[in-house]
Amino acid sequence: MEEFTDIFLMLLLVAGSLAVLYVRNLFVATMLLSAVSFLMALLFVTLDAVDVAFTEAAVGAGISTVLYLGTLALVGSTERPRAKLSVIPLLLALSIGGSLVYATFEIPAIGAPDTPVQLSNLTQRFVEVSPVEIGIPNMVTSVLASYRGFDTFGETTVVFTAAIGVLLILSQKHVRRREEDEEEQNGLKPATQSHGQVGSPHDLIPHVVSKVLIPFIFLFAFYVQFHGDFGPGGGFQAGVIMAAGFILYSLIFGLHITKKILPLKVVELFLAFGVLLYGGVGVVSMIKGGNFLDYNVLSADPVAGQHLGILLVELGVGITVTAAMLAIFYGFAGRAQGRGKDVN
Amino acid sequence: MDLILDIGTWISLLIGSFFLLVTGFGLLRFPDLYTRIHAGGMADTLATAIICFGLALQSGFTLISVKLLFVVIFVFLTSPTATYALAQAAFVAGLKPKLDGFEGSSIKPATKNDDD
Amino acid sequence: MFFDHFNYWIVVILMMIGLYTVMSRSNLVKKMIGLSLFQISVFLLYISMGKIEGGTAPIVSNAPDAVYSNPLPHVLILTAIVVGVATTALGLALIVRIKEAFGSVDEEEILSNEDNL
Amino acid sequence: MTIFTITAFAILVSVAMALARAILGPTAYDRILSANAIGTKTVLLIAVVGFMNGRPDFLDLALVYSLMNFIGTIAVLKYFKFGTLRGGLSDTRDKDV
Repeated sequence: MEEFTDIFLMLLLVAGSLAVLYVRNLFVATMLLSAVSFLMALLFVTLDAVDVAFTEAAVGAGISTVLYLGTLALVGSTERPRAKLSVIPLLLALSIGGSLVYATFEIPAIGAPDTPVQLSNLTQRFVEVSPVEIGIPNMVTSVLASYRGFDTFGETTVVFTAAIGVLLILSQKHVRRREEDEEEQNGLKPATQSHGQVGSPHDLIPHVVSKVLIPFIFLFAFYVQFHGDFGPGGGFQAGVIMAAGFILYSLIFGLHITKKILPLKVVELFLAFGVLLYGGVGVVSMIKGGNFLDYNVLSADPVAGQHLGILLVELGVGITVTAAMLAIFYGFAGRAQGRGKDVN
Repeated sequence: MDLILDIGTWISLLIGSFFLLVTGFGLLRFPDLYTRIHAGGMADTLATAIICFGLALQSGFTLISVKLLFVVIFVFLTSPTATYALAQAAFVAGLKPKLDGFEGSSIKPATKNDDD
Repeated sequence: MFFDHFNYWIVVILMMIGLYTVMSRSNLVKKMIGLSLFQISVFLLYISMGKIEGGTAPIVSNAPDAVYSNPLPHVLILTAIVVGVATTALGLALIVRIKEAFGSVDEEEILSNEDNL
Repeated sequence: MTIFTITAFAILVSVAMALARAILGPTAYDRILSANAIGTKTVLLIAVVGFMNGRPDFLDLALVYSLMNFIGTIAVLKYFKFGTLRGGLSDTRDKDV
């Protein structure tokens, strides 16, 4: 039955991806991409990767959809139809795919217990020793934050850098092109289109429901953050969920009000603070006589030290990811021109 | 006792599956958006509640049941809200419902005056 | 067995779709969507490798003889997903700037506009 | 063949139907609706698969799914109504400023 579920889901995945390729409307492609992402996360669940499914659901289906929509709001959603048929890319893709399929026959079968991946010494260490050595049940968290702490530090820095980059690119002043001004003067393109049906009383239901839900979303984010040692979860997921709560608030009540609660300056501060917290744990462990990010020395008992280190490091990751996602969202949403009197 | 719980799970999961299939079928076969919303918004929520009840029978009074309850509450709040907002957005944008025998009838989508 | 490598074939097909989208579509946003598909296929490849027959999620359970899937690919992909969305955001931000500077997000249109200048 | 298998099968079939509607769907609203429906069914499938594999303690995932589904749908609707993600869902200037 499990194989059947997998195969069914994968066929749906291929169908969805083909649809993404063929639709001309970019908005539709975004919707289908979000559906594909949901299916992908389901597949991760059936392949035992619950932590990954957690992340994919939060990132792929939530944040990434919002980002694409923010972009489409700025660049328009119609794709220009193409006149000429693209034969060379098709042939190239097919030949690469063909050679890769040929290569798959050399790979050990899925799920075989004697593949190099499963027999490696690292795997045995992670699976058998880590629950004793680190003392937390979730192996993914212990590998992420402790064994591969240095790598995760790098990843956190990448997220930090990307957020800074987006802010730099999108906070530049919008230099209007000459044609745009001319169009506006000729009355071809009015600056603000009045759309009329903005702010109807019917929007009350989403308002009220979101108001009820948002505190629970934040609570859930904290649960994911601090329960990550024992079940699926951790800093990356919690950060994305936290940011999603703020994004929902912003979608319902407006960016200007969200910026009053959490100004961009504060977001930038948090962005740096998370990375600093992560790095700070490493520096403290060096001062205490260990290696960089060696949590054993943080406390008298190595296992307690590992616990403390992982907690702080995950917190740093969570803060950085929250701030990065919010900074990116502020960047995209704040640049929109929009239509109607809604834009404040 | 276990047998009764198992039978309860069987019955509720079967009913839930039936409603899910009805949902899928409705999404595929109904003529226009407003009817499809009924399939996607209402039957789904009901099926979620029934299936989660059936699963909770299996797990008993544990954290799992509490989480199932949260899932049901969450879906119960969000799914109808989302479909409601969807229907409203579609109506405001001027998508007319398909009315049998009333082609070009006097029913018009909401205008500015109706809303204010 | 026929289904032994099924996951890998799906990975290859998804990768081909993503690659073809990136190469053949001239709209820059569509190219980013293609890159996302490509990314997803890589995620699936890694996670498939970590799967073990009859295994369970790598979180210690009460069952004494539980077999756990390999946690290492999960860690790699978990971070890759978040980094992936951050870099996608960077790419989309660049597209927004391109639209503002050139008035189009179509590769060919931008090239022809440049020729006219 | 347990009851969980039957339910999972039913969910998969209805996901396939919803995906078909997402691909066919004449208006964009149909596609939003089917993406939303796929999300709800995914929540259920996660719960059922958890029980099927005998480790039902991963229901946090299902919660994340329903949450993200909601946010995605609201974002899409907002994009459709206003063409931007900037302002509020309705005009909140007078009340809150």
